[in-house]
Amino acid sequence: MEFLNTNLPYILAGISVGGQYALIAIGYTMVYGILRLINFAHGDIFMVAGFAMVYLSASLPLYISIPMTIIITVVLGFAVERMAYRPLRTAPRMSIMISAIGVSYLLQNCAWYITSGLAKQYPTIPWISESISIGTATTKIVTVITPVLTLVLVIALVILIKYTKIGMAMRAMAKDFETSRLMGVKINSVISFTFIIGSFLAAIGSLLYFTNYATVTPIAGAMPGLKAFVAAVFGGIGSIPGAVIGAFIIGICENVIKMFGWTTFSDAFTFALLIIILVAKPTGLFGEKSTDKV
Amino acid sequence: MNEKNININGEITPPDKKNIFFKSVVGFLRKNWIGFTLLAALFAIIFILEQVLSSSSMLFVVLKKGAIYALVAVSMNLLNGFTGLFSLGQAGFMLIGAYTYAIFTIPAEARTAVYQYFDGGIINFTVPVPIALIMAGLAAALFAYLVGLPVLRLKSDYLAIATLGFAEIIRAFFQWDKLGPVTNGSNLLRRFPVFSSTLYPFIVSGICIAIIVLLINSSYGRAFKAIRDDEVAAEAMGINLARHKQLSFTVSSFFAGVGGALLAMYQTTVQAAAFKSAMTYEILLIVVIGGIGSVTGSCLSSFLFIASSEWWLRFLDSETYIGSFKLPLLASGFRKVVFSIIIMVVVLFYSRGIMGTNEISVDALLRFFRKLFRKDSKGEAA
Amino acid sequence: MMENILHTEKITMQFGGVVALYNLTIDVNKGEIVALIGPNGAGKTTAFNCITGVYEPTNGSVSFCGETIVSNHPQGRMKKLYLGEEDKEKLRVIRPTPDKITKLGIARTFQNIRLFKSLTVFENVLVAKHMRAKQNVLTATLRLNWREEKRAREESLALLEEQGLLQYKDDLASSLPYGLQRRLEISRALATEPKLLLLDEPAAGMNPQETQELAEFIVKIKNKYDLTVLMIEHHMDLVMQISDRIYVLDFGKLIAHGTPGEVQKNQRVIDAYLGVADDA
Amino acid sequence: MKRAITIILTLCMVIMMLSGCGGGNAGNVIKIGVYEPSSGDNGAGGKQEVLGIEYANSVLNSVEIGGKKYELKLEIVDNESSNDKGPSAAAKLVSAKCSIVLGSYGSGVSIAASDVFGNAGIPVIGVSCTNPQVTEGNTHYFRICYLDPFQGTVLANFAVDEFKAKKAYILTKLGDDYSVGLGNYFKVAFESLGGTVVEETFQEGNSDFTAYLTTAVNEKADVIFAPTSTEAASLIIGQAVSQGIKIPFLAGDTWDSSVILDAAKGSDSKIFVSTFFDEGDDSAAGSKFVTDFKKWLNDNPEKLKNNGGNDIVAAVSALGYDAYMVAVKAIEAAGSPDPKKINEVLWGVTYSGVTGDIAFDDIGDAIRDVAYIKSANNSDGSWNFVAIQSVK
Repeated sequence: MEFLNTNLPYILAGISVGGQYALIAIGYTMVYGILRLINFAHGDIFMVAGFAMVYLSASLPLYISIPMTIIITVVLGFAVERMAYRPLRTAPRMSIMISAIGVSYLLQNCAWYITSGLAKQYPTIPWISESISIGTATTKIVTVITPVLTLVLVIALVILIKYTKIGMAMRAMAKDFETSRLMGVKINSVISFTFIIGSFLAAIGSLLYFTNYATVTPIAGAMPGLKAFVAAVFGGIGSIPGAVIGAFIIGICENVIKMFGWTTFSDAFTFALLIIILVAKPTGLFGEKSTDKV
Repeated sequence: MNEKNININGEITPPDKKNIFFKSVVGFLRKNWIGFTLLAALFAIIFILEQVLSSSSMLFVVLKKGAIYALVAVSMNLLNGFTGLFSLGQAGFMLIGAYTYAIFTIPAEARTAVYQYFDGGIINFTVPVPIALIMAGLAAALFAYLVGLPVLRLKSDYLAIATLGFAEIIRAFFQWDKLGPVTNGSNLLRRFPVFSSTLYPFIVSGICIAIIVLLINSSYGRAFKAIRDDEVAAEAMGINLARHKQLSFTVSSFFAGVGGALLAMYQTTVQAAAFKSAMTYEILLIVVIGGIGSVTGSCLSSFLFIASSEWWLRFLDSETYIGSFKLPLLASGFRKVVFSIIIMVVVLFYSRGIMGTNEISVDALLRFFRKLFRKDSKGEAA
Repeated sequence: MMENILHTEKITMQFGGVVALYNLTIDVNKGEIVALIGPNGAGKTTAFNCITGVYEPTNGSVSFCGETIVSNHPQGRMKKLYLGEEDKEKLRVIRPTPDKITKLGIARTFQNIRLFKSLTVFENVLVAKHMRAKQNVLTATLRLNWREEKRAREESLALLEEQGLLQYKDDLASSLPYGLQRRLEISRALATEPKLLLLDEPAAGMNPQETQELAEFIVKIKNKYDLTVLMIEHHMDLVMQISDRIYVLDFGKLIAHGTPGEVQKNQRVIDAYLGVADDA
Repeated sequence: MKRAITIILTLCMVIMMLSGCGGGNAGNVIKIGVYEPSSGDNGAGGKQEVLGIEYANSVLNSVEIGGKKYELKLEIVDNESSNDKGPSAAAKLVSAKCSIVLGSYGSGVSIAASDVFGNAGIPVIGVSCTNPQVTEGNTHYFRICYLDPFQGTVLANFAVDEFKAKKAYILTKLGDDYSVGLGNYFKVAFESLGGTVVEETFQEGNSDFTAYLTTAVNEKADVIFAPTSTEAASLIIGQAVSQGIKIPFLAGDTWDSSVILDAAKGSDSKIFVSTFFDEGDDSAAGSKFVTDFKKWLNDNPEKLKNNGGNDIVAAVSALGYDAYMVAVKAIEAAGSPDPKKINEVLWGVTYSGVTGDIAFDDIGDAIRDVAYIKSANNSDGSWNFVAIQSVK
C-alpha cells in the first residue's frame, strides 16, 4: 500500500501519457497499414493542432475554437496527403518517406516563423484542467479522462472499420493494395479518409496533451510523434488495438523508468524496447506476418 | 570531385610480375589523367583562394562543412543508395566518431579544464591526430558491427526505425553521468586539435570518398547493388546477404565516424546533444537531393545544401529595407521556411534528385559539351 | 545405375494452416532433364524454394550429390509444425541460406524474372562470379585482386558472347526485350558454375517459335556445361520434347511420375489438368 | 511545369549567390555583431537580450573617433541555440567584418563559437553566458554577467537562509552547459552548507515532468532547483501547479522572464530566481532605463511581441543594453574600428551601467558580487523584489 501511495502519480502519468500516445499512434498505424508509409509529419500535424487552438481561442470562445481546431487539423492532414504523398504514389518507398520528412521539416519551420520561436501558453479548458485528488496523488481531471476517452474513440473506430463500407475498403487495401484497386475500391478517397481519421484523432490527442502540458512549441510534436510511432510498431504496425496497447505499455514504462531514477535513459529505454521487440518478433506484438512471394 | 573516373576495365597490361603493380598504377593514372588534373586544379584553387581571400570568408566555412557533409552523405549513400539498406543511424555513428576523436586528442594540460566536473577525466594520454581519426572510424565501425548483428535482419522501414532508435540510445548513453570521466557527461568536449586550412577536410574527405568509390566499383560494390536491386536474386547468385549487409553497414559507419571526427574539428567543440535525428534527416535530404545512388550527386548537393542553409539564404532572416519600404515576410525564421519549401519542391518534382543515379565524370562532361556544341552548330546551320 | 544428384525426402511445407506441399519425394539423376508440372498452385515453385533454401521446409530433407543440404526434424525451428515421426538419429539441423546452396552448385531462375534491373547486362553476369572469388574487401577495394577480377571479366564476356548477348553488354538489364531477359537470367545462373540448374517456367510468355528455340537452347547448354536440369514448365510441347522424366504435382501432392509417354496417358494427370468430367 | 520550376530555382540560386557575395563594409560604419539565438530552446531569452541591444542602439547609434563620425550598425545572426549551427553563424559575423561581437544567451553556443571569433581576432562580450568555461583560457571573450559558481552559491545560501532547506532536488537538462553547470555549482555549495541533494536530468524535447516532480515530493525535498530554459520552466510550473506541489522552486537568471510569471499567475506556487537586475531598481540609471525601454517596447508592436507580449523588463535586456554600451566605450577608447585594438583596450574599460558598475578582471569576467533575488507574484503577474544576496 505504501508502495502504491508513493508511486501512484507515476502510474497515473503513465496511463495518461499512454492514452495521448495512443491517439497519435492510431494515425501512424492506419496510414502505415494502407500505404506502408511512415508519416513522419503526423507528430507535426499534432503540433499544428496545438497552435491552432492557441490562436483561435485568443479571439473565439471555446465552443467554437475547439471544433475549428479539429477542422483545421483534419484539413491539414488531408492537404498533406493530397500535396505531398499523392504525387509520389508510384515513386519508390524511400521518396515518399523523404517527402514525409520534408513536410515535417516544413511544418516545424512554418510554426517557428509564425510564432517567432517562442513557446505559447495553451488555453485552459474549464473543468478538465481542474485538479482532483486520487488517493495520494493530485492531478488534472484530464489525466483521468484521457484513457477513458481514448478507449471510447478506439472502440468507435474499430466498429467503423469492421462494419462500414469504407472500413471494409480500408481493410481490403491494407491486405492487398493492388487487388483492391482492381476490384474498384476508390483508393484515393479511402486514403484521404484514413488521413482525415488520423488527423481527427491527433487533434483530440493534442487537446488532451496540451491541456496537460500547457505549452506549445514548434518541436512539441516531434518527441510524442516518434514515441507514438514506436508504440505503433511495438504493437504491430497496421493493428489498431496493437497501437493502443503498445502506447499504454510505452507510456507506463517510460514513467516507471523515471520512478527508478534512470531519467537519462527514459527515451533510450523506449527505443531499446522497440529494438528488442523488433528483433524478437519483427512484426510487433499483434502484427500479421507477411511472406514475400518468390 | 572527380574520383569517379576510376574505371577498371580489366585492361591491365599482362605478366612481368615485378613491375605489374607499378605498371597498372601508371596505366590507371594515364587513363584518368584529366580527372586527376582537375582534382589537382581544384585543390590548387582552394589553396590560392585561401591565400587571397580573408580566411574568415563564408566561402571557406561552407567549403569546410560541405566537404565534411559530402563524406558523411557519401557514406550514407553507400548504405541507402548502393546497398538499399534504409538506415537512419548516421548521426549516432558520427557521434561515436566525434567523441572518440575528441577524447583521445584533448591535450593533457587542457583536461582539467574540460573535465571540470570529473577531475580531469580518466584518460590521460593523447594520440596523434591521424591515428585518432582512424580510431574514430574504427570505433564507429565496431559499434556498427555490434548493432548490425541483430538489426540488419529487419526489413526496410523497420530497419530505419531500429537504427534511428539506436542512434538515440547511443546519444543517451554518451550523456550518462556515470560515464562522465570518459565522455564528460553531457558537457562539451573542447580544446582538441582542429584544422585551420580548408584543404584539410578536403584532403581527408577526398581520400575517404575515393576509397568508398573504389569499393563501390569493386566486386563487392556490384554485390551491394545486386542486393539493392533484388535480395532474393542476389542470394540465389551466392551472395551472402547477412555478411554483405553487415559489411556495407560497417564500412559506411566507419566513414561516418571519420566524418563525425572532422565535424568535431570543424565545430571545435563536441556535445552529444547536437547529434540528433534531425542531423540524420539533414544528411538524408542531401543524399536524396543529390540523387540516391550517385556519389558525385551527394558531393554536389552537400555543398549546395550547406551553402543555401548557412550562407545564401541568411539574408531572409533579417528585416530588409529598400529605401523606406520594408520587404514583406522577411523576419527571423523565414530562411528556414523558404529552405524547406525548396526541399519540398525538389522532393516532389525531382524525386530522382539532381543527378539521379548518374555520375559526373570527365567523359560525361566532355560528351555533354560536345552535344551542346553540336546542337549550337546545328542551330546555326538551320 | 545412374548417379543420383538431387533427392528430396518427403518435403512438406506448411504456411499457417495451408499445406502447400506434402511429402514430396523426387529424384534427379546426373545428366537428366526432369520436368515438374502441375496446375497453378500445385506447389511447384514452393518445391524449388525448399530445395534452394528460400523456405525452410516444415518437414523433410533435401540431399545434393549424396550430401544432406536441407533438413528439418522434431527439434528444429518448425517443431510445432513437424509432421513426421521422430527420428532420433537425425538430430542435426541443416538450415542453409540460399547463397550456400548456390555455392554447392545449384543455380536457379525465377518465375517472374528477377534480374538486377539497374545493373548492366555484363554486371549481371559478373555478380555471379563474386561468390567464387577468393578476395576480401581490402584486396577488392585496393584492386589487389586484379588477377581474379580480370579472369571473372573474361569468363563473363565469353559467356555473354556464347549466349549472343555480347552486343547488349553495356545496356541496362531492364532495357532488354523479354526473351533476352530470360536468356540473360539463364546465363547469369550458368555463371555461378552450377551442376544442377533449376528453371522456373523458362518459356512463360513465349510464342511457339521462341519456345522451340528455348528447347534447343536448354539441351545445348545442358550438354555443353555437363548440367542436370530440373524445370517447372507449362508448355507441354517443350516438356514432352526435352524431358527425360516428369513429376506431376496437384494440390501439393505428387500424383504421377514417369517418362513423358507414361505421364501423358495417366488418368489422374488428365483429370488434374482438365478437371474431372462432371466438374467440367 | 517542371522546366518552369527549374528555371525559377536556378534564377533564385543566382540571385542568392549574388546577394550572398555582396554586403561590403561602407565607409563610415562600424559593425557590432550580435550573436544570439532567436530560435531553438533559448530563442525566447535570446530575443529579449537582442531587444536590450537594439534599444541601446536606438539610443546611441553613432560614435566619434578622431573627429570622424561613425555610424554604429548591428549585424544580428541567429545561432539557433545549437552548438553545431553556432560556428557558421559566428563565421557570418566574422565575414561581415564586425569590430566587436555581443552574445550569446546560453553558454554552450558561446563556447562553441569562441574559437571562430578568437581566430579572427574579434573580441566578444558575453551578455548572459554564465558558465566559467566561456572566458577561461582565452583573451578575446569577456562577459558582463556574474558566473555560475557565484550564482549557484548565492542560490544555495538563499535556500538555506530562507527555507532552512536540508534537502534539495536538482533538475537539469542534459547537454545544456548552463543547466548542468549551474546545477553542479548549486550542488557543491548546498552540500558544503550541510544539505543533501537528489539530482535528475531530462532530455531535450521532454514535456512530461510529472514523474520528476513526483520524485521530488517522494524524496521530501525542501526546495526544487531547476535551472532550465523558460520553455521547460513553464511546463514544470504548470505541472507542479496541477499536482498541487507546494515545494518552493529556485532557479537562475533564465527564469527571470515573463513566461514564468504567466505560468505561475493565479496559482499558489512559490518561485524564486536570482538575477542580474531588478525592474524596481530605484537608482537613477536603472529607473530611467526601465521607463524608456518600456516606452520603446510599447511603440513597436513587433518588439513587444518579441518580449513575450508584455512590457516587463527582463534582466537580460538590461544586460544587453549594458553590453552594448561597454562595447561602444571600448570602441571609443580604442579610437579605431580595428577589432585587435578594441580587444586590447577592453581589459581596462569601466562603465557604470543599469545593472551596476562593470569592470573586467584578469580572466575577462565582470567583477560582480551581488545578485538580486526576486519572487513571482502570483496575483498580479509581476516580480517581487526579495533580497540582494551576496556570498558569505
